[in-house]
Amino acid sequence: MNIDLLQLKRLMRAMRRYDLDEVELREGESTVRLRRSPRGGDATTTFETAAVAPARPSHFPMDTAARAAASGVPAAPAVDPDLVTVTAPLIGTFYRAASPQSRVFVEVGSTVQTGAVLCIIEAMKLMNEIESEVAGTVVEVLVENGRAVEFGEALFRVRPSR
Amino acid sequence: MNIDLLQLKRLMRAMRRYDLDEVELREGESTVRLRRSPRGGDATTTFETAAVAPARPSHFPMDTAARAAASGVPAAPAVDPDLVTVTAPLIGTFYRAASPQSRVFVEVGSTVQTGAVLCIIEAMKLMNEIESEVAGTVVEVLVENGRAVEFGEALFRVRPSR
Amino acid sequence: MFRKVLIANRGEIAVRVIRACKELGLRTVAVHSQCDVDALHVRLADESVCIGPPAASRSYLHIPALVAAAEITGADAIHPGYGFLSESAAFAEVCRRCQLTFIGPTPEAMRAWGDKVTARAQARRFGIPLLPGTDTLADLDAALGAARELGFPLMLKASGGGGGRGLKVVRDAAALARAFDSARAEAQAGFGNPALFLERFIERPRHIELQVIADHHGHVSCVGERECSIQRRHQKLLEESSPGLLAGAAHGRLIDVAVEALRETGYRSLGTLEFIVDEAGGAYFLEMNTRVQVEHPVTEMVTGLDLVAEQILVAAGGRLTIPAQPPPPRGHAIECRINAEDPVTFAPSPGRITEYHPPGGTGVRVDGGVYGGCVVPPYYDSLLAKVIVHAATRPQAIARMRRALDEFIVEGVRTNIPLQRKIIDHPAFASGPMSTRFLEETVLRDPAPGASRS
Amino acid sequence: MFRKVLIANRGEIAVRVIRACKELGLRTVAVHSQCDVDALHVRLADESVCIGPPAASRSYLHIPALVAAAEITGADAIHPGYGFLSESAAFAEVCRRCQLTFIGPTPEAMRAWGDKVTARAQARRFGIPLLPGTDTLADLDAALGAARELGFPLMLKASGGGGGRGLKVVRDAAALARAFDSARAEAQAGFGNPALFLERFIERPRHIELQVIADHHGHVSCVGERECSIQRRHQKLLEESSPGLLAGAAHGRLIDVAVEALRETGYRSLGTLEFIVDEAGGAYFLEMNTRVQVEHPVTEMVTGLDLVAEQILVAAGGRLTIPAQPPPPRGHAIECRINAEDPVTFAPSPGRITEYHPPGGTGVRVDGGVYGGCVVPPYYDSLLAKVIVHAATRPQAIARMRRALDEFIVEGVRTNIPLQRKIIDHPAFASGPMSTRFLEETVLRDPAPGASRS
Repeated sequence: MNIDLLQLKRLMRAMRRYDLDEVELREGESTVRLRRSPRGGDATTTFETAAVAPARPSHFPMDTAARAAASGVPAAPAVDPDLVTVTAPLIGTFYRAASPQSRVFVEVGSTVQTGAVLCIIEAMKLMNEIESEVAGTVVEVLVENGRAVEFGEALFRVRPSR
Repeated sequence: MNIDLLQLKRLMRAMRRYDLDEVELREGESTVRLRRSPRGGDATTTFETAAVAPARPSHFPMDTAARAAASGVPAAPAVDPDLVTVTAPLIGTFYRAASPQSRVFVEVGSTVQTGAVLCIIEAMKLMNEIESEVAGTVVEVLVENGRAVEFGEALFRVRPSR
Repeated sequence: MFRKVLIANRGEIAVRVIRACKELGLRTVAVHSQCDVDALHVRLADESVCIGPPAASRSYLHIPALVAAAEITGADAIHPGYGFLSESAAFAEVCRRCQLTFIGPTPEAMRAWGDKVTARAQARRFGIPLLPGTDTLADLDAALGAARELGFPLMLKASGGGGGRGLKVVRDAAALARAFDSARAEAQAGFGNPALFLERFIERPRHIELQVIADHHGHVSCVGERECSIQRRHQKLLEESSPGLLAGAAHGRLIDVAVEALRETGYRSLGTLEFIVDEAGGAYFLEMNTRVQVEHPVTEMVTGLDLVAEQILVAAGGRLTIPAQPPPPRGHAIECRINAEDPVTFAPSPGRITEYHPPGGTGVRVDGGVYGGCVVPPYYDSLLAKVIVHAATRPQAIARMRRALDEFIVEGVRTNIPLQRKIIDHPAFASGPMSTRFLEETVLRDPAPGASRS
Repeated sequence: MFRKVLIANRGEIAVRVIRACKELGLRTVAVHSQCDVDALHVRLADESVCIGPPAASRSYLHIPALVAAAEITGADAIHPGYGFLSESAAFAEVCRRCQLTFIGPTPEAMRAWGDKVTARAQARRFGIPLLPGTDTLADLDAALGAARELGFPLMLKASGGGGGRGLKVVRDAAALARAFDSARAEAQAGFGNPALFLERFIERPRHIELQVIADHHGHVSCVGERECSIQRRHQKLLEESSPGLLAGAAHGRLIDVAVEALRETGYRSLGTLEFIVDEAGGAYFLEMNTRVQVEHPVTEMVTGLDLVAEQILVAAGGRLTIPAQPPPPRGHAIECRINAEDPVTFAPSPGRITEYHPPGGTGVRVDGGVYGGCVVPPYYDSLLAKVIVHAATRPQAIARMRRALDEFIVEGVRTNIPLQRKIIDHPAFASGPMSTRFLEETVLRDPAPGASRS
C-alpha cells in the first residue's frame, strides 16, 4: 500500500476534525486501521491510534506518523477508566530489557510494585530506567522492543492493585 | 491503494453533515470504511462554520459591503409576499421625474397600469424610461431622486390589482 | 493623474490592478456580475457596482453597463485587464467619447497591432521577421510552385480562419494536392471566403514573447522576454523569464526592430509581441497583444519593475521612468497558473473553496483572485491564482516552485496543481528547452511521471 | 551535504528553515511540544517528533530531548533558528560531541562573538568603533575626571548589568555626583558586583546592522545593511534595507574592518553586527548575533540571495558563492512583524485564528508560521508572520506596505496590524530617519495619527 507519512498524518487530522471513530483502509493484504475511542461531547483534542496493522516493518516514517498524532495527548482515554497508562517521560529508544540477553522487565500479567523498572528509554547514549508509579498488574505493552518513542507516548497499561 | 485524500475528506464532511455512522466503500480488493459513533455533536460544527462561511472581515469598507450584500440578490425578500418589486434593469442614475421642473411619475399610493413609466434611469447620457410590468398600486419608493442605482437594485414595491 | 479607476474585469487580474492603483494612491471601483458579489476583487476595491447578471455578455462584456458604472461612481479611467473587453477598439473608442481614459493603447493603435492581419503587415513593413509563406494562392499549381520554393512541411491556411481553425498541415506535394480542393470548399463553407495561403510549418516550435512598454513622450522600452511554450490547446499553463531566451544576435536585432516599429507607429502603452521560434532558433512574429498579459509577473520578478503601475502611469500621460536600456534582468522566474479544473480530464471544477492556503516565503509571489470560503462560479475562466517564483538560477527556481506547489492547499474544488507538479518534476522540463508540444507529447503521455522524482 | 535536518525551533522561523531545506533537497524533521502538535512547521516537515510539554524549558530548550530526537530520526544536522538555543555554545558543543552538525558557528566562535564583553574586546582589537567610555571607575573623582573628557550626557553602567538593567543616564556633573554612590550600592545588591563604568549616551540613536556570511574556505562577505530603529522596549517591530543607510566613507571602512575581524577570528557562518548610530552618523559596535535574524528577509529582497540556504550550505562545508564584492542591492525593502498582541496595550493575544488571509501580489512576501484554524499557544513569543515588501524606492515600498497591511486579515486573535499601519502612515516615518525612540515618542504619543492620512 502506498500510503506515505504525510498522507497518513493528514488522514488523522481529518479524522479528528470530522470526528470520526474509525477509518479502515485495505488493499490486498495490507490494512491500515485508525481508531479513536468515543468520548463525551466536549471537544477534547485527545486522539488515539490503535491497531495499525503494519504493512511494513515497524520503523520510522510509518510509526512517526502514528505516534505524532498520538502525542501531545495525555494518552489516557482508555477503554477501561480504571487502567493507568504509563507514558514516555522523554524521547528515545524503548527497550523492554536491560540487554539483548536479559529477560524483559515486565510482560502482560506481570505484577509490579511502585518503583519497579518497566523498561529502558535510551537517549543520548544514556539508559534511562522508567519506573512504575503504581503497584498493579501490567495488562498491555503498547510499544515493541527497539522502537523510537516520543515524549508522552503511551507505553504500558497497568491495572492498579485493589 | 490510491487513496484520494480530498475525496476521503469530502466523504468525511458529508458524513458529519448528514450524520451518518458508517460508510464502507469496496472496489475490487480495496475497502474503505469510515465510522462515527453518534454523539451530541454541537462542538464539532464550530469548525465547519469557521472554514466554510467566514464572516465578512470587518474592515472592508462598510458602504461597499452593505451595497454588495444588497446587490446580486433577487432583492425581494419582501415582508408581504404579494408585493411585486421593480428592480433596476440597468445601472445608472435614478430620476423620479422627466426633468427637475416636472412632477414625479409616481408616488406612494399612485395607481399604475402595465407599461406606465415609473422612473427614468440615465446611463451614458441616455434617459431610459422604466415601465411597470404590472398594474397596481405603488406602496413604496425605495430610492431617492438623483441617486445612482446598480443592476438589480430594488426601486419600487407595487401591490398588483386584485 | 487619475482620481478613480474603474476595473472592468474580475478575478486575479482585477485584484492585481486594484493593488497597483492602491499603491499609486488612486481610488478604485470594482464592477461585478450578480454571482460575483462576494468575489475578492469586490472586497478589495474602495467601491463596487453590480453591472448585470452572471452571463459575461450582459455584465463584463456589456459596454453601456461599464460606462454607466464609471459615470455614477465618478471614475475617470477604466482598466480593462486581459480578456473581456481588453482588446476591443470599440470599447476604447466609447471610453474616449465619454471622456474616460482607457488604460491601454489608442483605438487606432489597437486596430493596427491588435488585428492579426494588420499587425503582420506592420511587421513586414518594419522588418520584423514573419513565417515564410505566400499571399492568396490562385490555384493548386501556384500552391505547388510556392511549396517547392518554401519546402515542406507547410500549413495550408484559410485567409478567413484563425486560432487553429481552417488549418491543414501538409508534408509533401501529394498531400498538398489531395488537400487543396477540400480545404477550399471548407474555407468557403466555414468562413464565406475560399482564399487559401501557405506558411511554413514548424514541427516543434517554442513560444517566446517580448514585453514592451511605451509612453506618450517617444520612449519605447523592451523590458524582457518570456518563454511560454508550456501550453495545452493554445492555453499557456506555465511561463518563464530569464535573460538570453532568444539566441544572441537575433535577439538584439529583434528587439531593435520591434522597438522601432512601435515608436514609428505611435504605440503608447504596455504590449507584448509573440514569436514562434523554430528548432534552429529563428524567431517569427506571430501576433501582438495590446494589453497586460497573464504572465507579466515573471518579467516583474526578474526586473523589479511594476508593469501595471507603469501602464497606468503612461496612460495618464506620465513619462516612462524605465531607461531605453533597462537594467539587466536578475535570476530566473517561473509562473504556474492554478486553475479550478480536473488535473487529468481538464474539466472545469467550479464550486465553493472550503480551504485555501497559499504558499509563502523567499522568492514566492502569489497573485490570487480567491479566498477560503469564496465560490468559483461556472461562468468564467478557471484561473484561481498564479504562483510565481524567483531564484538565482533555473534549477533553483524549479526547486522553489516544487516547494511552493507542495505548500499550496486548495480544497472544495479540484485544481491543476498535480499537473503543474508533474510538469515541474519532469526530467525533460529540467533539461529544457521545450516546444509547445511538450505538454501533450511528453507530460500527458507519461504514465507515471511522478516516479521520476528521487 | 546533509541528508536530514532537524529544526530545533517552531513558528515562522521553523517554517522558513524547512522551506530552505526542501529547496535544497534535504529531508526535514520538525520537533514540537505537546501544544504545537498541529502547528504549521509540523505540517510542512517530512517527519515530526514530540519532544516535551508546552513549557519551553522542557521542550524547545531541552537539549537532551532535541539530541534524542535527532538520534531516533537519523538527522545529521540541527538548525537552531533564532531565539531558544540558537546562541547556546553549550548546545553547539553537545551537537558536536554527538556528531550532529550545528548549523551555525563553532562553539568557540559563538563564545568569542556571542558574548557581549568578549565581542567588545574583539571589536576593540580589530578597530571596530565602540562607544567612547571608561574602564571600571575607582571612585567618584575618577568618574568626574573621565566625564569632563567624554562630555555629557553619559550612561553610568554596572559592569555586572546588561539589557538596560543597572543603567543610569546622567546629564551633568552634579547628577553624576548624586547618582554615583547609590548606583554602586544597587550594583552590589543587584549583581553582586559594585563595579561601575561610564559610556557616552546617545539621545536619539539609530539601530543599524550589517549582515555578514562566511564559509570554511576563507571567504567572508558583507551582503548589506539593515535599519532596525523602530523598536518598542528593545523589541524590533519594523525593519528596512536599502543601500547607503550608513554615511558614505564610514560605511565602507566599517564593512572592511568587520569583514577583516571575522576572517581573522575564523568566523564561519551567518552573522549580524549591530551598531548604534549617533545623530552625526557615527557608528558604534553594540553586539553581534551569531544566528539568523528575524529581519533577514529584507536583505534577501534587495539582494536576491537566500541567506538561510547559504547558511546551511556553508555549515555543510560548501563554498560561499557570493563574491567578496556582492552585486549592488536593488531597491528598498521593509518588513513588518505581525504579532498576536493588542495594538494598544501590547498584551499578548493567544487563541484560535479563525480566519487568515495573507496579502499577495507584486513585491510582497509573507513568512508566516500559522494558518486559518490553528491555535496560537500562550507559551511562546507572539510573532505570527512577517510581511516583507520590495519596491524600487522607499516611498513606493511604503505605499506597497500600506496596501499589504490593508489586505492582511487575521481574526480570532488581536494583532498589531493597526499599530504597523500607524507607523507606516506617520509623516515622520515617510520623511525619516527615525531614532529608536521614534515609536514611543512619536507614534504612541500621537493621539490620532490615522488622521494624518489624506
